[in-house]
Amino acid sequence: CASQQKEEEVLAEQTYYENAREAMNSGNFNEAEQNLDALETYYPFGRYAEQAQLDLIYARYQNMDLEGARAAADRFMRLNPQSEHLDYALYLRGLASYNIDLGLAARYMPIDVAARNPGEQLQAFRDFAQLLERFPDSEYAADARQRMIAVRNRMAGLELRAARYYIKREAYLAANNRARYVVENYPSTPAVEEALIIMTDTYRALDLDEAADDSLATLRKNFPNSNVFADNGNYQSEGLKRQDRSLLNVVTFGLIGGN
Amino acid sequence: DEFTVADIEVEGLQRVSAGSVFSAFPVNIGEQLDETELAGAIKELFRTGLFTDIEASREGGVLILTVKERPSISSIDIEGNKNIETEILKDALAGAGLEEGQVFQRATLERLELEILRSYIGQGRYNARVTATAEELPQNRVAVRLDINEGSVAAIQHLNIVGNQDFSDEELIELFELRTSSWWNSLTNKDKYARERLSGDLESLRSFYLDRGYLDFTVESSQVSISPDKQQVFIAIALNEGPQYTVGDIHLRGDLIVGEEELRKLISLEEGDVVSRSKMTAISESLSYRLGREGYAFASVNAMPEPAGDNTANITFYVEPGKRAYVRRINFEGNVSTKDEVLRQEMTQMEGGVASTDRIEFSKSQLERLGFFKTVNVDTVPVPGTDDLVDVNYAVEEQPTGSLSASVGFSQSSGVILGASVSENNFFGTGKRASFGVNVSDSVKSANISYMDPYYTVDGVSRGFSVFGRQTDYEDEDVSSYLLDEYGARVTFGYPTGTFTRLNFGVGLTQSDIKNWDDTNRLVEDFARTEGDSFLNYFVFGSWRKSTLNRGLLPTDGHSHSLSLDVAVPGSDLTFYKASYKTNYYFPLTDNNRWVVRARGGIGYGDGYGDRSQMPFYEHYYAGGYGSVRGYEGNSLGPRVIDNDGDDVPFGGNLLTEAGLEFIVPTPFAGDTRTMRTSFFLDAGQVFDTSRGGAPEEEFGELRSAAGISFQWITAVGPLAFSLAKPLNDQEGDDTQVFQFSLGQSF
Amino acid sequence: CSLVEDRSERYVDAPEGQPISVPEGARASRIDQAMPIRDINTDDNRRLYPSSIPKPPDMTSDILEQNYVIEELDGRVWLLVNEVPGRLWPAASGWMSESGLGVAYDSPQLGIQQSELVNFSKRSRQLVGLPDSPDANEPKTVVQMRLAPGIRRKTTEIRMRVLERDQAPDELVAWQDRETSAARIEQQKALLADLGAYLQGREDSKSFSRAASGMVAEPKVRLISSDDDVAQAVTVALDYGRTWAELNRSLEEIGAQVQDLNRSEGWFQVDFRTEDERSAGLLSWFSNDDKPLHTHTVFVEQAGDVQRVTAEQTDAYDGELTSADLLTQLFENLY
Amino acid sequence: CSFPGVYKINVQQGNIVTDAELAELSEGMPKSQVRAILGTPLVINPLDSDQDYYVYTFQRRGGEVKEQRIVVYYQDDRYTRHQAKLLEETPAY
Amino acid sequence: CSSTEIVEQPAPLPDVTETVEFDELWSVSVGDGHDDELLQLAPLYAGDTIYAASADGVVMSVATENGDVQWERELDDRIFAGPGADTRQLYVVSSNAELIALSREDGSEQWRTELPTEVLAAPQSNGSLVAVQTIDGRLISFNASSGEQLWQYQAQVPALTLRTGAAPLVGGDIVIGSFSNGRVIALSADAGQPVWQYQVGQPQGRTELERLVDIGGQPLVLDSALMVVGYQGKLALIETRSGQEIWSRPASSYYSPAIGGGNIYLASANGDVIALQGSDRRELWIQDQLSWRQVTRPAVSGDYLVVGDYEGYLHVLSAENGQLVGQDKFDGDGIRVPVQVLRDGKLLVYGNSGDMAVLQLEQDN
Repeated sequence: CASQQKEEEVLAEQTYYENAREAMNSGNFNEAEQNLDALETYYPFGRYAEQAQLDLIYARYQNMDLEGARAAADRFMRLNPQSEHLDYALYLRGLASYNIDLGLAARYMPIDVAARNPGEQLQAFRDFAQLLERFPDSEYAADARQRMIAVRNRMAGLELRAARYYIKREAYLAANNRARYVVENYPSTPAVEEALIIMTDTYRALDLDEAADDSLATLRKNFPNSNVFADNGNYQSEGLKRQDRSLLNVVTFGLIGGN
Repeated sequence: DEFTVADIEVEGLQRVSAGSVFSAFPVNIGEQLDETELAGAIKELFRTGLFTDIEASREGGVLILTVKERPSISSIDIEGNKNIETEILKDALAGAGLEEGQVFQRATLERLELEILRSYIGQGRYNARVTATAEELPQNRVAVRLDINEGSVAAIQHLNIVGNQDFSDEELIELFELRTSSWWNSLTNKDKYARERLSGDLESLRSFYLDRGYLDFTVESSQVSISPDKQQVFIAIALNEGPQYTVGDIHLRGDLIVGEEELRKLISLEEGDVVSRSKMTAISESLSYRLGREGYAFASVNAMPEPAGDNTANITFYVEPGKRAYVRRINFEGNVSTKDEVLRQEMTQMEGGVASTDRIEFSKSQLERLGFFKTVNVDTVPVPGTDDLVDVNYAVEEQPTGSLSASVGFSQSSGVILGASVSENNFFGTGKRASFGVNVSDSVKSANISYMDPYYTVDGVSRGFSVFGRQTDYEDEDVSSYLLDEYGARVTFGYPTGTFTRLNFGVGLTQSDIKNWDDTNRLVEDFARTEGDSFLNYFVFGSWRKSTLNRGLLPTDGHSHSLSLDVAVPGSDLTFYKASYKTNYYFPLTDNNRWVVRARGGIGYGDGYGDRSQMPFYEHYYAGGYGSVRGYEGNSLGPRVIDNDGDDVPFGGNLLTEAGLEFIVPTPFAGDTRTMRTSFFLDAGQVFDTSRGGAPEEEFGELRSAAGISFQWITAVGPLAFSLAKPLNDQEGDDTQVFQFSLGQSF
Repeated sequence: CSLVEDRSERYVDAPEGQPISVPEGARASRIDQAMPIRDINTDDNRRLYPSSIPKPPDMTSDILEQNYVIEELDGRVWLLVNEVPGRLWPAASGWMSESGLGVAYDSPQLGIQQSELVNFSKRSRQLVGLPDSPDANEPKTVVQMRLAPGIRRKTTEIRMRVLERDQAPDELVAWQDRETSAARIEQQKALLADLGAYLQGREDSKSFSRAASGMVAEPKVRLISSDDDVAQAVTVALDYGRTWAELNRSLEEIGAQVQDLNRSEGWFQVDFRTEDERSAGLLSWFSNDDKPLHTHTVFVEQAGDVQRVTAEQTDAYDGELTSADLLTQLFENLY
Repeated sequence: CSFPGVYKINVQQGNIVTDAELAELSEGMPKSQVRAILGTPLVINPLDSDQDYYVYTFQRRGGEVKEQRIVVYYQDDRYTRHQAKLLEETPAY
Repeated sequence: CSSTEIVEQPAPLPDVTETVEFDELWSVSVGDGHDDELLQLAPLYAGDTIYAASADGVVMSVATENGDVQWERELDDRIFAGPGADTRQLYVVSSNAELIALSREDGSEQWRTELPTEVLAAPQSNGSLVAVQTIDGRLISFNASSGEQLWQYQAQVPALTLRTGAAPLVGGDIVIGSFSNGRVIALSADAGQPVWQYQVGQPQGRTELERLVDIGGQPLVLDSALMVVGYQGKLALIETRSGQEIWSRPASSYYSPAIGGGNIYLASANGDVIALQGSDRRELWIQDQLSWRQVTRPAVSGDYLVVGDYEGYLHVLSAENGQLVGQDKFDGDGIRVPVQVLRDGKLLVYGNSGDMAVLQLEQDN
């Protein structure tokens, strides 16, 4: 019952590599993957080994097998700790995590992806951070960094959406904490402006005037021309407008307001 | 003897790069080096774990390091394992660093050999053999091979319990998973001795006695002996029952927060009852749950029985509320396509509010009732650095919520359906319900658009509208042969009136035209002649719904009632009303909800009012087919009428009665039972026409029933269902149908 | 690109603001970065990949087709090996001792090894091509070997010299480049061939010298590009003759057919066009084979201690390939 | 008509602090000890560490929000005084 | 492929050119013999009467001479161990761990007392003290006339042991127990305090199976010394007074050794029968044709040895060279109880199915 190794004649190392390169350039990534796998099994320490493992990451990624691409990247980094191209493997690993949860719908339909759980994009953030740490002047560093900014902004955006919900829910203390979380943890994201506004309004609603003034001062200092300031500079946010939750209002499509 | 290092040469490298060797070797050119420093440097290089041996030699000023690289693993294959899957073994090897491409360490291989052997012994395979070999390959690589001979498992020949007076051996052995050898037991491997199972059985023996008041129960010894040929195992369990204790008086100690009087109500043990450990733990849990409602999430209650003479014991419940806990943040995980707000709006527990276990648990079942998630798990995690703040994390696993009846659908009643209809309860993850469909089949041509926002206001006031157009050729529905065109629109509202109850209402209008009624049957012709064939009706409709079902799709617990009334108000061409009541009950038999009994019932009645004596025939109820009484063709039950070309055709009626009993069983070999359901059912139902004489009671005997088995599966395309039914009391003339299939409709 | 905007490219303009500053008197200790992002110098390679991911870097171009090649140019001959000097140094000294020459003096930093006296060992006399029987007043001869990094990265050039002195040199003789006779060149070729065979034999067990590894000099070939990332010139840190020869070979290899050249004035006229430009589209079925076109001129001039290579597009060609493309491909091939 | 109104849940926010606990505070007490007695404040002003807010709000069935506010003042981490406007009863749900 | 059947395959029945015959003098059937609980209810040879017991509760007394049943009694509980005896009473242990004392005259029950757990080895008594050894390492002594417990000694035994039990030795002032932890321990008869102990088998190896070191048979008493053998342990001679080892050699057997004609005969665990020179334990011969057939303790009768095996065959070996000289199928259910030698060299055999007989070896030349 020893498993018979299916005998297929083994080609030369170079031919496998050439076939793989050709297939990859012509976009046939399935064939590329097969050749690279063959190269791995028959010539694990040949001259093309390192290059084959690197190409495998790219081929699997283009084959939409993002999980496989991540695994191939990990394997490359484990087998070639000293390689000069480690930055490419790390970058691809980050990219795979960045896009793994992104369905086709989310790319082309008007869905507000930022309102959902970031999923594996947090792992992408960690991969890119490692890339920036170890290879600051790699040619992929700039793109990785830009994506990190996007992920961070998305996290801040999530906090803000939760704050807006709690305002609708009239749970102003919860809204205040969510807004404060943004200011305290994501101080350099665009969400900070609205967070400061929410903090000001919710402190005001809770009659904590000193805290409200501090938040307003910070807002004025960092976002002097925010459009919550009228031309003459004084603060006029429409505050925490209460959604009219009466049944009457809903039935009459808002014509007759309830309490 | 010291010497200055002019150059360092490394010999024998294969895979490892020179750079890593030079960086690990703490000596550089031009340094003075003596024996001890050299030895220290070599030890440093050894610690990289990359080399099996390192020799240093000197040629003038040049220090030469000849290294032998540790081989790397090129392949791992495992033979002969049946009871432990290769995957698990491979993970164990990988965990210990033995993986393709990794450096091969012989010591770890031997250690693993022992661990695998021990896990086999744990399964009772005493004469198992595990041998690991590492075969040298060129280029300093090694092929690892694991040969396993699992040997046979010792069968339990004899299980003897000594020292039990109050309960017989048979009664106690019934609790055991282990059984003595018999053909049935050896099939289920129950008679295979395994140490873990024995300790498990001893534990269930202990809790059996402790639940019956034997507080001093102890297991003296459990001796296992094996036959010389290692094929048979003998187990002797010596136990010492001790007296059976009954409850003396009950005390409550500690800070009770809500007062003794209310907590006493939760204590179900009375004086004289048997002291049962499981009861005591259940009470402690209900007490701490009650405190949890007040925000004491860290409350802990434990019961201490103390013997108090002549076999009675006083029980004291020590209550430690701990600090009142507050929720800092509520986080959601796994909702990659559903919006965060859709989950947050179901929460009754607020961030920054008192942490109430009640509300956290209720919010979890609210998420399950949405029907968007396969699993919902909640986890209350203390916030590091504080002793009274917790974070609540909900982890959800999304499942398809829409049903997309693809281009070719098939249903008994209306033949092949062409066209597509998309209905999605979680429209692009926004929580809103939307459906859009165009269906073309030989008997029904219809198009409809409907949209409903369940959370128009934050309290759950819903608002929605729907527009539909339908042309039905009842000829093909094998109902009397007339053509009915209907167009209409509706606006619906709804709002919660309690935690589980909801009130919906709305207005709408429908334009109905009956065509070629002249060659159908007498009843239709009389109706059309007296009432005309085109009606514009204005509807006001309302419904009250109460539901404590535990899941949106395929529930297993709870009940639901819905009472609805549709009235064509005066000013419509035909004034009539239709009222219906439907109910569903689920009784789980086991606590893992895999065996459930479901009872369902429904009644519908319609009549005319004002100057109309009866409701229009095209609004008649029909019964039979999937979704009503399985085993009979769709819409085939109830009164019939002879149409012009002589065959009698179902005509429906204005009184519908339906009932069903289902016994839901775990789906065999199914992995994920949350999206599949197998059940044995008994359906019964009938439609009557009160206006044509014959009071319903004496016709009651007419009720049709059928029994059978049905299988449902929630697929990405929508709920898919098959059913095999055997009609029980079908009269001749009924159109029975044993096999039925439906896509896109779950009921 | 597609008419519907691919929203996954929106990250490109995700703004990164400055961390907010607090008003005076307020305490900022609670404000820190939960997700810190490291700064990187983004001056030269500020490239983003919004739509398509970058192809993997190609390392195989370093692998020469054949290894251990003996090359000759302007009266100089050397053995080109596809390995870094650090790795060859121990192997080379291994050859010196095993071939009987022995190593009298060496300097890993300079990459020079000097043999013992050849006269007294029959084997080394044979190797060097001296007559078997030594006669009294023949000069004391030693063999010198020099390893230096090749032009292309990760390559080494090894040269040999047979020195005749009246008495045995007692220290490492400095290496000067002098004109050598044809016979001498043949002698050096023989030695290099022997060394090449020896090295090829020991290929799988890599041995390294730390000192020799330090010898990796500055890269000899550099691409100079303007600040908007357009190639302007390629500098080669070699003598004019050697640069001229290397350029000649590289132009052929990148498919720029040399039409005319003038070594003293330092220019090449080349026909450097893409495949389809050459085949002049469909019409090529009927026209005779395409006549060469002088599309670009390549200039070489001495600039300080470095040769500076520039290129110009002639107005007779307005195709796709600019002079910058020519220079970049030249650089890729050389280095 | 006596239609049942829209069922709205109660919304409770903030720390439940009683005057008994407030009575335990004494001048110069370190902040950590104050927080051990009153609990961790759920609302703070990130920019000013010399104040802790113990705010409690309760909205019954979507009605008007009743609020109880306690501001505790510190001077380099030592309790100095507090201002309190308490409600008679502070239910947890 | 990987084989899964057990490694130790019993050897096929060797064919023997018989030079010795068995002549059955009398036989009697004792209840249903042993059931499938792997018990060893060795009959008790007491001069002119033999007492035997069966697993289904039958106890009977039989005349050694002709096998006439003097009395027979049917207890209403199943018997796990016994019979042991002293001058006045017989002792058996029931499956529900009760020690029962019967009168030797008519087998009537004298008293009965509860034991903590199962007992496999026959109780032993010196007339005033009855000692019982349980399978979980306890040695308990009772007053022979009243059945009231005197003392109890608890030894630490491994979780997994062999399905065998060595009966204790009850002397005048010491009681010697041999336990499944491979130790022989002497206890003072009056208080049950340990006097000395000797380690026969040292548990080693990686799995519970390899670490089994039970002592299967009661030590052999030779005037002032004891000869004992353990499974995967040693064959040793130790002084009865002090427990000091006189000599020992590695051996592994489920049963006690047998001595005869200055030699020591041993049925080892793997089925080989070994003869050793008494003086220097030099190996005289090994009979290995019966490997893995679970060979019982050799009975020495004249210059022959008789052993039983798991298929119920009796084998006769020449004591001199170990050759198989006789063979007879005695009991289809197998023989587990060792063959006993009566005073005049006759053999007492008790098969698993309950047949008990006295046989005599006949030379058929």
